[in-house]
Formats: sequence, C-alpha cells, structure tokens
Amino acid sequence: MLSYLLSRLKYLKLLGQNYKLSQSNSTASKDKDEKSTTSYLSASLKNNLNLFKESLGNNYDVVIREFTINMPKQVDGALIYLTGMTDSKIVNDSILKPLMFESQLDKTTLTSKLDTIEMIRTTMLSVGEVSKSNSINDLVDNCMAGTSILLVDGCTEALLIMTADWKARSVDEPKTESVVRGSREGFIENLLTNTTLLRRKIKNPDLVLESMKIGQRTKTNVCIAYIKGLANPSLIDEIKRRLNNIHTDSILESGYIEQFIEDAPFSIFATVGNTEKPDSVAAKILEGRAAIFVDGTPFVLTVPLLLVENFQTSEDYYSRPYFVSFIRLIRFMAYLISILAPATYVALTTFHQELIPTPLLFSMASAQEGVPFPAIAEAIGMGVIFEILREAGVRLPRPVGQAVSIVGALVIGQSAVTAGLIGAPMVIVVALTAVASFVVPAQTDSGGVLRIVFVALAGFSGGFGIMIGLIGLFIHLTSLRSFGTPFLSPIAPLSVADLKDTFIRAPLWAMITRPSFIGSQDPKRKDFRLKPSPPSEKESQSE
Amino acid sequence: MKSVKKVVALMTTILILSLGTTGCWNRRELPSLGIVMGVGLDKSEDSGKLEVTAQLIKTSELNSGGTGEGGGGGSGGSSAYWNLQNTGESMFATIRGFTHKSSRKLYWPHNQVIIFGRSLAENGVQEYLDFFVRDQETRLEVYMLVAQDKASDILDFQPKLEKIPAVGISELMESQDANSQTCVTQLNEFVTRLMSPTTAPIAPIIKIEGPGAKSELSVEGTAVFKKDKLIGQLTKEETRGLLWAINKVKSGIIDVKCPDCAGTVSLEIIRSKGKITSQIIDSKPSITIEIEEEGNIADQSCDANLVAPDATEKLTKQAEKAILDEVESALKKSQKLKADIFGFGDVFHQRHLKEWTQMKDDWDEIYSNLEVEITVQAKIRRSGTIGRPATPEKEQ
Amino acid sequence: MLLLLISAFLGVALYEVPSLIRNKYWRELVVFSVFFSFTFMLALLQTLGFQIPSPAIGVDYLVEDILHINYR
Amino acid sequence: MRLEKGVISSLQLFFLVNCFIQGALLPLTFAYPISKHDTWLAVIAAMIIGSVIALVYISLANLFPGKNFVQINDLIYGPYLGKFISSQYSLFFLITLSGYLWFIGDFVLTFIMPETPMSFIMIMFAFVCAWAVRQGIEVIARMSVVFAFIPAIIVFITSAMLLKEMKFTNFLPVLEIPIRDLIQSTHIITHISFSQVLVFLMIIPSLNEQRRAKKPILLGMISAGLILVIGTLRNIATLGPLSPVVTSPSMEAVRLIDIGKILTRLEIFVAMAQILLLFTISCIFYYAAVLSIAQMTKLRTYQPLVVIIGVLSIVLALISYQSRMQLSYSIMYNTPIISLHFYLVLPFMSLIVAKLRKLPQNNGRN
Repeated sequence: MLSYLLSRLKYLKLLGQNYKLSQSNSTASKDKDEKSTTSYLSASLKNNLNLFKESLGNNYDVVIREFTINMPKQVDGALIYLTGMTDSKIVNDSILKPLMFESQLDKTTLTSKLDTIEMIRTTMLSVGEVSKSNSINDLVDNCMAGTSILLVDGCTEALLIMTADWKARSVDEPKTESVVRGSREGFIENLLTNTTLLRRKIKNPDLVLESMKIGQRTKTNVCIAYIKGLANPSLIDEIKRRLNNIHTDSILESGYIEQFIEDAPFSIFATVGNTEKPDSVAAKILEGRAAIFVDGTPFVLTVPLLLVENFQTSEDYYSRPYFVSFIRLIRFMAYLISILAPATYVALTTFHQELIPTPLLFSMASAQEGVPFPAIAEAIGMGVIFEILREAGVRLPRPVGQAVSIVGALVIGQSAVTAGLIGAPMVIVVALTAVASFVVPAQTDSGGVLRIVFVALAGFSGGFGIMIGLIGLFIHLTSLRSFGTPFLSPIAPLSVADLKDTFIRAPLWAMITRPSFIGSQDPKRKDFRLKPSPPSEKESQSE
Repeated sequence: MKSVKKVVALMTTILILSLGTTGCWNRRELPSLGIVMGVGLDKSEDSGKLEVTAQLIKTSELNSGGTGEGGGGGSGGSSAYWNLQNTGESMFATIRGFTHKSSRKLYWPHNQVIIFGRSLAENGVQEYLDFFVRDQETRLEVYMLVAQDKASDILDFQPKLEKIPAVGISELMESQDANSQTCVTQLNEFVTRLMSPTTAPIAPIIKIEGPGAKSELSVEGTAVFKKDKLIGQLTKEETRGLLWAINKVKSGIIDVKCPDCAGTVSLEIIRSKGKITSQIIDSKPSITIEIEEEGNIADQSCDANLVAPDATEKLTKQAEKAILDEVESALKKSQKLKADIFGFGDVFHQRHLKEWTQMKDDWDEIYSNLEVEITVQAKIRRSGTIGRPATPEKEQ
Repeated sequence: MLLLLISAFLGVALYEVPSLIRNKYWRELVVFSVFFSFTFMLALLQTLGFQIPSPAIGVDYLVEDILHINYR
Repeated sequence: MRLEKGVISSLQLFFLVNCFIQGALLPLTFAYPISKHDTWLAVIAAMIIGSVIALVYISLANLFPGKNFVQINDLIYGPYLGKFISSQYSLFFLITLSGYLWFIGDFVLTFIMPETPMSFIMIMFAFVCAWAVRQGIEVIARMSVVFAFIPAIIVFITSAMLLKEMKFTNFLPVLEIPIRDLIQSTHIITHISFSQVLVFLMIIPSLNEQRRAKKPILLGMISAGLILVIGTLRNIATLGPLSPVVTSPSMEAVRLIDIGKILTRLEIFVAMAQILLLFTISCIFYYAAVLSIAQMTKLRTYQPLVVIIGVLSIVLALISYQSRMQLSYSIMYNTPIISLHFYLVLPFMSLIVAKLRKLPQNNGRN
C-alpha cells in the first residue's frame, strides 16, 4: 500500500515536470516551427534539390527525377515523389510525358506575361489537383503524403501535383458487423474511399467533410463529417475543440482519437461509438450526429453516443418493425442476463435459498452436493476460464481456435461436472451468460467488468449487494454525458417521443422526428402523412 | 471525470475492507443446508414434553435410487429423507436443539407441512404456532394438518409416488380440490381464524389406514378447534357441508338417487358459490346461508333417460336436498360443539357492529341456538358426451 | 474495530481535503473540519462503549414527560 | 449565486414527489397497529391533509422564486433568527435521514439477511446515496423517473395476483376503531410521508419554471397517494386480521402469492422496489441536509460535505435507535407530535410573517 502511494507520488512528480517541460517546449516548438517555415525555395534548382535531399534524407523510396522540360527554351526541372505512395501511371503519362515531349506551347502563350511555373501548371500538366507552394516544410509534408513535387530551375515556387495512390484493400463485407439484410460494404483503411462511401449514401452539398491533421509525427488525416443544418453547431465546435486539444505524436487508429476525446475516460462505458458500416454512419449523421473518419482504419467514430445505440443495429431499420421490436427487447434482456446471471445465481444459492422454488431447489441441491468450492469461487473461476477460452479462440487461427473450443467444452462442460469439481447448474449459468454476452457485441467489454463486480457484490451481501450495485450502475449511467448529451437518454431524462426507437422500433412512417436529445436543429424528419394505405375508393373508381 | 475514478477507488476500498475484516455473515452454501420439508409436533407420551419431528431431505439421495417404491422408509440408505426428533419445553429451544444432532443447520423456508399430533392439539397449539408465524425463515403458506394419532408416524410413512413423505402430503393436499371433502388449511388461514374472537380454527385430519404393509395415508375429515384446542371432528360429508357455506367447494361428486328407478346418479360439481348473510330482527339474530351450485351428470348406474327436462328437475331437487343435508349436519355438529366454524360471529361483527358488542360475550350460547336458514339452488347444465345412457332403448 | 474506524475516517479526510486545499476552498475546509471532528468524536465514543444519549429517546422524553401531549 | 447548478423539469419533479410518497408503503407499517383494517381511510385522509399542507409550502416557494428554504428563512426572519430556524431544519433533515438509514437496515435485516451487522448495510446504502447526492439533484431527479414506475407496476401486478387470496369482508366493519385512533393513524401517516414534501422547498429552486411547482407536486402526491391506498387495500384484504400484527404487511401479503406453484416467492421484487424508493427518499433528505448546511455556512460548493454528513447520519442512526420496538414506539406515539412544529407551525408562521412584512416586494426592489 505504502509502496503504491510512493510510486503514485513519483508519477505525479514526473507528470509535474513533464507539464512544465511541455509548457516551455510548446513555446520553443512554436519558435522552431516559425523558423523552419522561413526556409523557402531559392531560384537555383541545384540549391533546392540539396535542400530537399537534406530534409528527405537518403530514404530508398524517395525518387528524385531530374529532367529537361521541353519548352521553347529548355528548362531544367526535377520531380520528387515517393514510389509506393504515388500512382506511377499518372507520374509517367500525365507529368513526365507532357513535360518532356508534348509541349503544347505556341507563340501566343509564350508572349504572355506568365512565368514559367504558372505556364507549366496551366498548359502542360494534365492532372486534376495542382497547387503551388514555396515552403520547404509544406512541400516535404505533402510529399510524404504521396504528392509529387515539381521543381523548375529559376522558380522560387514548386508545384504540388496530386498523385497519391497506393494499394488498398477493396471494399469488403465488414467483419465485425455482419447483417442478413442491408448493405454489405464496409469501410476500408483509405480515408478517401471511406468518405466517398459516405458521400455516395448522402448526395447532398450539406454533407460537410472537414479535414484536419492530428499527430505531430504521424500527421494522420482526420475528417469530421456532419450535415450542416442538422448537426448542432455547438456539438461540431466541441468536437473540433477536443480534436485540436490532442497534442500527441501518433494516431494509428480511431481508438487513439476515441480515448483522447471521450467524456468519461474512467468509465467502463464507451461514450464514443464506432462502426464499420457506411450505412450506419449515414443513418447516424442523418439523426444529427457527427462522424470522425481517421485515415488508416475502417472504424469510424460517431458522437454523441447513447447507451441505447449499442442495442440497435442498422438492420433493425430495414426489417419490418414487429419482430425487430421483439429482438430489441431480447437484446436488453440478454445484456442484463450477461451481467447479472452469475451474480443472481450466487445470491440465490448462498443467501436466498428460500426464493428458489422447492422442486428446483431439490435438483440444485443434489447437483451441488459434494462440490468442494463455494458458489462465488465457482462463478468467478468459471468466468475467468470462459474469458481465457474466448481470448484463445479469438487470437488463434481459425482451425486451431476450433480445437480450443472443443477442448474447453469437453474439459469444462463435461469432465469438471462428472469429476464433481463444479455443479452442473453453474456450467449452465456460465454458458448462458457467455452466449448472452455475444448478443450485444458493443458492450461485451463493459459487461465483462460488471459481471465480476456483481458476482463479488452478490458473494458477500447477496441480493442487497446486487441491488446496491444496480443503483450504483444507474447513478453512473445517469451522470454520464457524451458530448453534452445525457448518455441514458431517452430513458433518463425521459423523453416519451424518443422512446419510439428505444425498447421497440416504431414503423418508419411513425418516426417523424429525429431524437431530440442529440440536439438536432431540424427536428422534423419528413412528412407527417407517410403511413402507407391502399388507394381510397374514390381514387380507385376514377382509375 | 475525476469523481468517477475516486468513487471507483472508494468502492474498491470499501469492498476490500468489508471482505477482509468481516467475512460473510449470512452465507450458507447449498450443501450446508438441512432443508426441512415437514415438521410434526407431538406430546411426548412419557414426559409430556413437546416432541418435534423435523423431516430433512438427503440431497445426496434425491437423484439416486428409485422413486421410493418399496423403500418403505427404512430400507438402508435408499430413503431420501431423514426424520430428526427432539424433545424440549419450548418450540424454538427444541428446534435449536436439533443442531446437536444434525451436521447441517435446519433451513425452514421450504417447509411444506406442519402436522400436530392429536394429544398435542387437544392441549392447545397456540404456544407452538408463534414460531411459525414469527420466524423469518418460515412462511405462512404451509399446510396445517392434525394427525389422527401421532404426527411422527405420519412423517415416517413412505408414500408410494413421492420420495419424501412431506412432499407427498403437500401434493395430497393440493389434489383435495377434486372432492372438496377436506378443508385444506394453510397456516395463514389457521392463524386468521385463531385471531378472531369467535371463529373456530379448523384443520384437516390425516391418518394411516389399513393394516401393515398395505396401509395408506389418507386425509379425511376436519379437526375442529375451540380457541386453540382440538375439541372434535367432522366427517367428510360434514366437512363438505362446511365448505359449501364458506364458499370453498371447488369440485366434487354428489350422489343422488335416480328419480325413475333404484340406481344412483353422480353429479359432478363444476361451480359453486356460498354466501353467508346475517340479519337481526327484533334483536333476534339469524343467519342465512345461500348456496348456488352447478353440476353435470357424471355417471349413472341405471338406464333411465335423464336428459328429459322433468327428470333433470327431479335430479336438481335431489341434489339440493343432498347439499342441504350436508350443510345442516355440519351446522348441527358445530352447534353441539359450540365452535363457530362457519365464522358467523365475524359476519355479525362486520355487519352489525352495534349489536355485536352485546352479543360478543355470550356468543357460544347464541351460536348453539342460532337460527340458520339455508337455501340451496342447484342446476344441472350438461350430461357429458352422451345423453341417455348407452343401453338398448327402452320402450316407453 | 477501532483501527477500522480510524482508517475509515482517515480515508474520508484523504478523499476530501486535498481537493479543498488545491482549490483554496478555506471556508469549506473549516466547515468540513467542524463536521469531521464532531462525527469522529461521536463515532469514537460510540466505539469505545460510551453511552451517548440517544436523540430519539430525548424526543420521547421531551414529548412524554415534559410536554405531556403524546398519544397515550 | 446558487449552490446547485442542475436544472430539473416539472416532469422530473412530478416523479421525484411520486417516488417520495410511494416510498412510504413500507414505513406505513407503523400505522397498521393503530388503525387496523381502517388504515386505508387514514391514508386517504392523510393524503388530503398533506395536499393542503403542501399548498402552504408551494405558496411560500412562490413568494420567493429562485430561493431555497434557507434563503427564504433568512429573508423572512432576518439573518440570526433565520439561521436558527434553518439549523433546526437541517437537524430535522439529518435525523430523518438517519431514521431512514436505520429503517432500511432494519428492513434488510428482518427480511433478507438477519445475521449481517446493521452498520454494514447502512454504510453500503449510504455510500450509493452519497454518490448520487454528489452528482447533484439532476441525476437524482432523472433516476426517480425510472424508479417511480417499477414499484408502482409491482404494486398493481401483485394486487392482481392476490385477487384470489383477498377477502373483501376484511374491510368490515368500517370505522370500528375509535375516531381518536383514526386521527392518530392519520397523523402518523402524514408525519411519515405526506408532510415531508417540505424538503422539496430545498429543491424547487432547481425547477426550470419556478412558479410551476404546484401542479407537479400536487399531482405527484395524489398519484403516489393512490398507489399507497391500493397497496394498503391489498394488504388488508389479503392479510385481514394479521395485517396489524406482522412487521411488514406489504412483504407478508406478497409472500402469499402462489400461482401455479411457479409464480411464487415474489417478495424479493417488493423488497427491491422498496429499496429503490427508500434510496430516492434518503437521497432527497441527504441532499436537503447537505445543501441546507452548505447554504447556511455560505459555501461555494456543497460537495465536500456530502461524505462526512453521510457518516454523521450513520453514526446518529446507530446512536439514536436501539431496537425496532423503540423506533415504532417513537413513531407511533411521540415523533408525530414534535414534527408538527416543523411541518405545520413554522411554515404557517413563515407564510404569515412574510405576508405581514410584505416581503417579496421589498426583495424585488433590491
């Protein structure tokens, strides 16, 4: 305990030092930034190339192609790009070829007042995105992202030619969210492809895709997507504020972003959602939420997240409402079972045996007869064994994973019971818990923690402990907020109108308003008279 | 959200502190329980003390062995129950005394039956009931019975279909609705009657019938208590007479003579309603019992055609007569015993509060001479899947 | 038991006081300390086995024996 | 400057009051031995009287919008006398809180875990209360919306399930008990639940429309009062003469449910629902106690006091009550009298003094 405190103190001290350091650093780094941006291109191509070689180093994937531009007056030029990051076809056919062979210049253009670089840009390059810059840093950064840089002798500016393209996975069915009905595309690692997938769902200029770079070293592209006029401006401002506050060196996955912007970092509940499916992102954006795309990951973040969203799937809205509503209730029940079943079993068998119906007590008592461990030890032990098996099954290659599950089932399900190490009812409870925990995949992690907490509470104070735990859980959930939206809405605070898409899913024609708690600016979703009905008699007569 | 972290930290410290320092107070693992299924109370013959028999289940034997068929209670380790006996002065002390004999602590919530031995019941049951009402482990819906002889014998009687005698008895009580000739009594009803200043508690009587190996358990008749002391008993017909009046008849058979010939016709009761009302006319109290009954023809031994309206009319009259007889016999018996099993006193108390204050004190006398009018209205609704009996048609 | 009590109160103090000092909530600290010491004293006396007069019985006494207006 | 920044809607206030009154279903036990099978009449009478008293509180709150009870006392009686009165109320809230903590401990000990030390139950319970109170009134109010439904539904369902066991002759003869007993019982029930809406004077300032407190409070009281009446009717009809005898009629009545041998032993649900309600009540008193103390000592935040006040109330509970018998004797015969001072005499006096001094106008000019 004491050593813990000591280490804690050391850590705090270190933090304090770091804080001071970072404060002094931030001013220093600002100076450095300013200084470095002052290094601009000079008129000499040779000098410029040396500058580039200096800053790019001798990386093997950097190509510096020096050539002569075929203009009436021959000019020296150099193209700098990264091989794997650029499309060689564009480089060869649209940049090098016109520059070296197919000069379109004639006398009229020659006589115009344009300087060389502008002439090349306007008349010779057949590439869509071309821009100019004279800052070395800017050029290098862009080069790192796959842009080709064209340097021309005698010019203090360089052309940035968009040639970025690299091998990417094709758009594929998402692995984590499989559906029976609905779109089968999933996001991939490429940011541009991902935003395109979204744009293809919402063909509307109001869909805003704002880009920014996060991570001092990785310079990861991050893109905020929302619909202007639906999303609450304060929500967008808050997202931008939090994203701008991320001063870290690396962002490798959207999980990094998530952990830097969540409201409650110590909570076991995630307050930022993620999904792999463009259609769910589109649906969430259309409800007034915002999405955060991160380059390099198929997982797109959506904020704000409500608890009930974990119990909804995109498919719910594609199928007819009755069965879906039933399934929704089943999901809520399954989640409750997955966190409470072992605890309830422990509480019933060690504290409240009088609540077990007599015939059931008979069979449970006879199954438990001769079992050496107390119920709480059984519950915790079995829970841990189950988690081990699950983890082994996930990490191992599929064929081996199957072997693991067979061994696990045999060892735990069969032998342990016949050997009298654990009671058969416990195995049933743990198995039920395990299956139930898979029903709501988004909450498996919180469920796992809660399960153990509740088993511990039940183990030492029975049903009262469970009750206290539930109240505590409820207090925590009620006080959580996700980007200003109460996490437990529309249940607490209650919004009767929003309950239409909570425990049940009302027919689409009845869901005429967007969820009010997300702070949608335009609450009305569509027309009020949407309920389909057969043509009325007058109409059919006239036909 | 600094507070969340703090709260979690505080919670874990509390958890650890409470786990480490205090342990678990009420924890009882299932195998450490001696689950009591039935309890019998007797008066010890030699010392006159209280003798309690508690029936525990042997959980290890529950799944092994047969259904107890031929086990006969004592054949080796095959029986799934264990009858513990202890004698003592007070109820709770005697029950705690079981800990000297049983390795597992007795666990009461699943207790199904309480059986009073006859001699104990005659001396009063009040002092022994308090435990069953007060203790938090006991429940109010246990069945109360009075043994014809000794309660311990009843609990030692291995039923043929069940493994555990107490379970057998409670199942038996649940099937009594078919006849409505037993007043199935749960503890809360018994105590409610006991708390009334006038109403006499009742409980069914259980006995072992038949000789030796062929003997069987049977529930029949009603024990009538005065205050908390057993003073008499009703036969099964009288019991149904009582149940008619207090609206407890669920089903059953009324045998009546065939109106046309010498055979017997059985009428199955499908619905019945009993209502007790009180009047005080010229300061003379009287009671009216109204009984409505509906039945079907269930069985007939003769070949008369009973589906004709006039025959049905006659049958109905006979059924009404039969019911009236049953109620009257019960009433007569109770008036003789001066035990208000019908709860007439409570009816007066509820409806005629003013007069009741004067009647209360000499209620016993009033009761034994109370004027009771009984009206019975029977109906026959259906005749089963056939109309006239399946016999050669008679020439009219 | 005494140890448990002291550690519990120590825990409460450690839980509240640092943030009060950090935020310079001196007035709050004073009120907190008053309640803290009062509670600690009561709890300590209770644990040590002193008979502290029960306020509930005090109320009973006030109503019954001084005012004489109870339901009885 | 206000101590509490949270804002609650009038719907939430309605459910808060509803929970608050519904929670009296268990403590009503203390009235059964006195009014026996006429307790339901006492509940109705108490509901009416309570609503009238609540009108006084609401008009007091409406005179001083945005001010909580302590501030109102300061305005009416001046700083010194006002502080004196407010401190009485703080003590009153604190002692009521400790009474509820003791009651829940006693309840759990009687029905769930007889061998557990009571202080342990109380610490666990006070812990979650403290957690909720630290989160502020907003969280408590939001939770009450959910908590109000569960017990109400359980009361309705169990009443339906017990219809078979009920004997409506158990209500007869109506008004057998002397009228004095009925008055005493009504007084006890008013004391236990209806008059305690007094604490909402600490909460009304958090309402988003401060002058609209009347409707949610009265509706909450009446709706919950009707649920109490249904619960009482259920208990009396089911248990009959046993209801004045048993420790907790609600629990014992539900214990008798037996539908097809499967739907049986349902009392755990009643216990759970009652724990939820008692939690809400305790939170409200806890919050009121902490807030009033913080307001009196002019703190900037009430949060640092939460934990220590919780500990104090546990210690007070352990000191105050030795046995269930003592608690029920106090509640049945003595405490209703003393609480008259708090919920009847002082508020009426405040209202009259405020009217006489024409206070709100003065306040408005400042």
